[in-house]
Amino acid sequence: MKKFWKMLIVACLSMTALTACGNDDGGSEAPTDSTTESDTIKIGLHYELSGSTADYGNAELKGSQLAIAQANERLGEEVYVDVTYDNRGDPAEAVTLAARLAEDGVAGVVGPATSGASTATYQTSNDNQVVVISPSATANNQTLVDPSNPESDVYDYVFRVCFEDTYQGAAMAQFAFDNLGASKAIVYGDTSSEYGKGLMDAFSEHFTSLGGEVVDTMSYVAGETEFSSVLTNIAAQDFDVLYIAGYYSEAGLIIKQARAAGIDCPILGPDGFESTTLSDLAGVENLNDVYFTTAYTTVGASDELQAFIDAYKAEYNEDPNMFSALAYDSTNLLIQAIEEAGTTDPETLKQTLENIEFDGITGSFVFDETHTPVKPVLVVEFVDGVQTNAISVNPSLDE
Amino acid sequence: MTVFLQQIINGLSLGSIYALIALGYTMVYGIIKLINFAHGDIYMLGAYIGFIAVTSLGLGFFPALLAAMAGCALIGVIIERVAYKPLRHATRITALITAIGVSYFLQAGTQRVMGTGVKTFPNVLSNEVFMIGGVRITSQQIIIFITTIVLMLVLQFIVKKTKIGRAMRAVSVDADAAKLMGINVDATISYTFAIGSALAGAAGVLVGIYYNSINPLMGTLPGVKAFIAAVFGGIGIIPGAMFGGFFIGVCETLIAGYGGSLYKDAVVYIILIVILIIKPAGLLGKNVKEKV
Amino acid sequence: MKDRFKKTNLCWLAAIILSYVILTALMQAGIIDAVYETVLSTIMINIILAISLNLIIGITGQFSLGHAGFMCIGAYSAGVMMKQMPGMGGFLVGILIGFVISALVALIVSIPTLRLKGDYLAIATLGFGEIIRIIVLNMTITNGAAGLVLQKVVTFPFIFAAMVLSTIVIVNFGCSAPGRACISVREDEIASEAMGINTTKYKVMAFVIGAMIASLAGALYAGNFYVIRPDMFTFNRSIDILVIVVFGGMGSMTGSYIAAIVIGLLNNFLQSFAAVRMIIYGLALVLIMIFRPSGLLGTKEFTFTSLFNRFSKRKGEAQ
Amino acid sequence: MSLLKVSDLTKNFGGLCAVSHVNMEIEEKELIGLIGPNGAGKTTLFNLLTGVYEPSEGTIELNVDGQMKSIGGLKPYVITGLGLARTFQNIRLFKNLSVLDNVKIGMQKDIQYGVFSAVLRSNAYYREEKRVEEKAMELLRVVNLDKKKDEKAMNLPYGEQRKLEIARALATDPKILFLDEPAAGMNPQETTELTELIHQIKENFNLTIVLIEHDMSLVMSICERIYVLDYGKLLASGVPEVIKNDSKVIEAYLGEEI
Repeated sequence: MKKFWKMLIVACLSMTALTACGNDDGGSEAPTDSTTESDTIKIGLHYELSGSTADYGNAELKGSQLAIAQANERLGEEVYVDVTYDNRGDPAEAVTLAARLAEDGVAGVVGPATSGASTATYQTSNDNQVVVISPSATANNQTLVDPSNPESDVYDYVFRVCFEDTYQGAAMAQFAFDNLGASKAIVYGDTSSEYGKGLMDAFSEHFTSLGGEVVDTMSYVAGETEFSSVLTNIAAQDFDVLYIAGYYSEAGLIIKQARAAGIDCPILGPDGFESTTLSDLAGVENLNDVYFTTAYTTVGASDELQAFIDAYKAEYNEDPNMFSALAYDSTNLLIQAIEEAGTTDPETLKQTLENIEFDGITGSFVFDETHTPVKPVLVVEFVDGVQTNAISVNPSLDE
Repeated sequence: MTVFLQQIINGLSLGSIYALIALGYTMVYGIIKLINFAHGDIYMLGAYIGFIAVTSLGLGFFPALLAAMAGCALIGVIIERVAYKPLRHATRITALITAIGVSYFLQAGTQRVMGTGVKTFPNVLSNEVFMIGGVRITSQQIIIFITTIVLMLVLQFIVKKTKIGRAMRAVSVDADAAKLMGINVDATISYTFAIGSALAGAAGVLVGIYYNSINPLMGTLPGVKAFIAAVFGGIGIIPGAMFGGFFIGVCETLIAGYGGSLYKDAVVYIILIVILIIKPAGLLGKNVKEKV
Repeated sequence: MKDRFKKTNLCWLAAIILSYVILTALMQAGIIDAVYETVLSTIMINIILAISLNLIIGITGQFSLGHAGFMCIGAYSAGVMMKQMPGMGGFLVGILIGFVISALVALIVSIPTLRLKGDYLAIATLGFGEIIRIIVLNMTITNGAAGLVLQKVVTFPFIFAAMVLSTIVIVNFGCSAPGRACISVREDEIASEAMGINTTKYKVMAFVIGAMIASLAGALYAGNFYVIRPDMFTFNRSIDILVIVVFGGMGSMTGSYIAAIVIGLLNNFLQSFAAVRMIIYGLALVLIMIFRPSGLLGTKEFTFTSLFNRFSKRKGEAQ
Repeated sequence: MSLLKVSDLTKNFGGLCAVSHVNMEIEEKELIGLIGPNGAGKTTLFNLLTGVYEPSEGTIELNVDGQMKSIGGLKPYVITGLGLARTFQNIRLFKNLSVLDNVKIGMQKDIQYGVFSAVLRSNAYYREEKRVEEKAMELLRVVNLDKKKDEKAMNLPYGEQRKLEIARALATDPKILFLDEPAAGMNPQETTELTELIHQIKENFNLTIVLIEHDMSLVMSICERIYVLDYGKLLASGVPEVIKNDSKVIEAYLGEEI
């Protein structure tokens, strides 16, 4: 008898799974079940909500949801509805979800956060004529059909709001060489991510081309916490600056452990440093003589940026980071395009985006022909853990 | 030479963490032959309990350490009772899948409750730096090392000298026979989980203090490494797990320190495979041949 | 030979054709939409992975946790070749290269490690799988962590054919003399050796065949999902495959089919609860294992023979 | 020339000497008994002869096509291939497989098709499978298990499991068959049947049989020659009548009636 019940439970479990097939409208139109009238506009939020990159995905989800909520508030009614999916950071799942979002009839998709999952969705979304805005897909030539071939076509419906890796990596090399007078650098980067790797290459290449020398290149893997062994080794070498190519969660620890290992030269980094967690991890006393490239800064923050930070804190009781800010901008960009176009027709939407002038918290920009924003790079300095001093840098990339 | 010594010091601190997790692994494996994949996540929970104890309750180092150990012991026992006990007579792969399920559950649950991001563990221990002949040693490293050694000695004492330890050894050799001898097998297994999980919890707090960064997925890789350490030293053998933990820790830092940081995991696996092939029961283990 | 056209074989052939026709028709009619088409591809690739792992774990009894490594080899062989010569040609050459490399690697891996037993073997193969991934991560031709961005070249009929062929290979192998030898290794290695069976040889054989089929699945993955990256082939992937095998029942190929379908649909269904789905998935795994410890089908296999037997028995009772 | 020659065979486990300087010589078509108290080293000796253990000292030689070939330390499957087959004291059947499959696995080495034929189901596959099935059924008829061919081995009663093990060993086409306590756990009637079976297979298959047994009536009634082991050493050997009256043997068994 007992066995029968067990069988029944298992059967029920499988049945729920099977009935899911017939459930076409699956997907959590989370915030609203009241408005499904025709005048609502669906915005797909496609992020890494679980798995090892969930941190980035969740931060972006919060940024996007905030943008949608603010837009609805501004309009006084629930015009925009989010359709949220989780791809676990798995490209295969991302492909399925891209198809699903197209099926759901979204006006556009924001996300995913990581380059890998993003790339996987582009073809499907493009084929289905769904506009995709990638908040943080920074890889070089990411928006092209074949990233390894700079000559290949750009995906018509794919846009991004972040820098390309080459751009900010080169900017930091320029800054190190010109402003800091450095001639010897050590590069320490996260080789498990495209982001880290792209930055490492870009920095090294540009630094060398300026006449500097990259003394040594070291790498780590995201998720590690023990860096002191490598840093001990680095400390024993002769160099002027240390460039850390990676995100705040490791960079914070690296800075702390580097200072503990007696490395007191300037430490440089990319926009992945933009998070209050960085100073928590590194300790404010260690965040001196640290510089990073970014598109926006809290130094003399614009009113919009300050408003965003306040609203984000009020909503989620935590500080926003680079990811949430980029996602906030991406979502607002999509909303602005829809409003300027006055329609959700993909062709019109796409043309609107190509010619849009967008004033975001992460910088004001227009798109170049590869659908990548043209933004100035700022180099921001930390003094006792506080952002001070922003300098605009323009790398001379033409060789 | 100083660089080398410095790397050894770094390695021993990392190794202490592995050793503490490996102790729990080795005990649980020794007694019910289950690769408890969720063990790394219990270590993660220990870090979070310590985090809450320090930030919300304002406790100091030792109370937080004890709170994490107690909390993890409780969680370990609950997991054992709910998820593993019904499977005691199922195949080992089935039990392994269950352990993986528990692991997913703990990770995703923590992500949901505590957020997916990195949390910074507050500084509850002063961190003085001692320079000994050009080698930097911090007071935190010393505390981690000493805590690990003390906990191992306590564990060794429990297993070798107490009644419950005797019961554990008996159950690990033959659970059915132990039952016939009047040993409460279920209780003994629960004790084992409690002790093993408490050690993992302690490791969690120590990591939180040492690296001051914790996140919901921090347990996976150290969990695997700790299992390797346990296998390396000879599964079920307490000094073996300890030794394995230190060895793997030192190896990793040396490899990373001398330019092989990308290959350090690969080298750890290669060492493991070589050891298993030369000495299938681990470094300190005795080879038992199947009776024909 | 007449045996080849036995009733059961014809039944299977009919079942294969029928399911192909039905699936294609459903796709044409739009009942299986674009979403379920990709879900279907995922399920079919998972089936190939699961049955190939089942050959190693279920039939031969060797606990391997390194399957993702072989999948990785296949995916990258196909990916790299597709970069060299875009299109189907490069893909097919890639599959063949994947076969060769994965077979060689499996041979190198298996000869020392297959002396180990049970959990020790599991941890050693896990190590090898990770080593393969780390090597791929640090190679230039594979483009490191960034991975390769590829064109989609495979379509439903191709994956379906690959799935059917892999299944036939594994089932035929399992029902043959070498297959029986593998099963005897699982059942009792010592007795098997006493029966004159070179156990190492058969373990290696199963391992190599399993690895080659896994590499095929990897190639299909590369040809279907646009992107391959080393972090897609961590040991978590091996565990995902293992879950399907155990859930379906070790040694049961039909079980692997059912489990891959159920888990694929479950996963898709759980999308509606994006935020908590891994929690639910973890719980589901625990519950399923507690209530059905030997998997959905145990070691049983659905066969037409048993169906006929049951049918004729019932007929006999009726008379 | 004898069929199997064992000289000075010794096996140490750490400090323990399980088999010590044993000499044996077995002729073709003999039926040999190997007896001794528990722990005397009988099974260890079997394990040495069949390759499960490697000898510490001494040699084992087998007559292969008129040549004496040393087989000590060879892998078990190689030794089986040379014509030595065995059963196990604690039955080691392939429990989850059918009775028929158990026997088929014994015929592995004599199957004439490879993996490719298996996967492609070539004509050789069908031909060989048919032959194997027929031969396996024949062997099952010998041990009277042909009616239970589709049953799982683990579901057979104890006595039949022992018989199946014998059939499986016969399937390897052996010259010498080692039976490790074939009558253990059998009732008197089953033992009688077994005695007949042993005689029958010895004649029909042209076998040399060596058996370990505690049932003295069985040993004394069918064995032509007996070796007695005690503490790893060979205590005595000879025809049953001699052994029965050997004082050392009686002492070893301490008053046990023979």
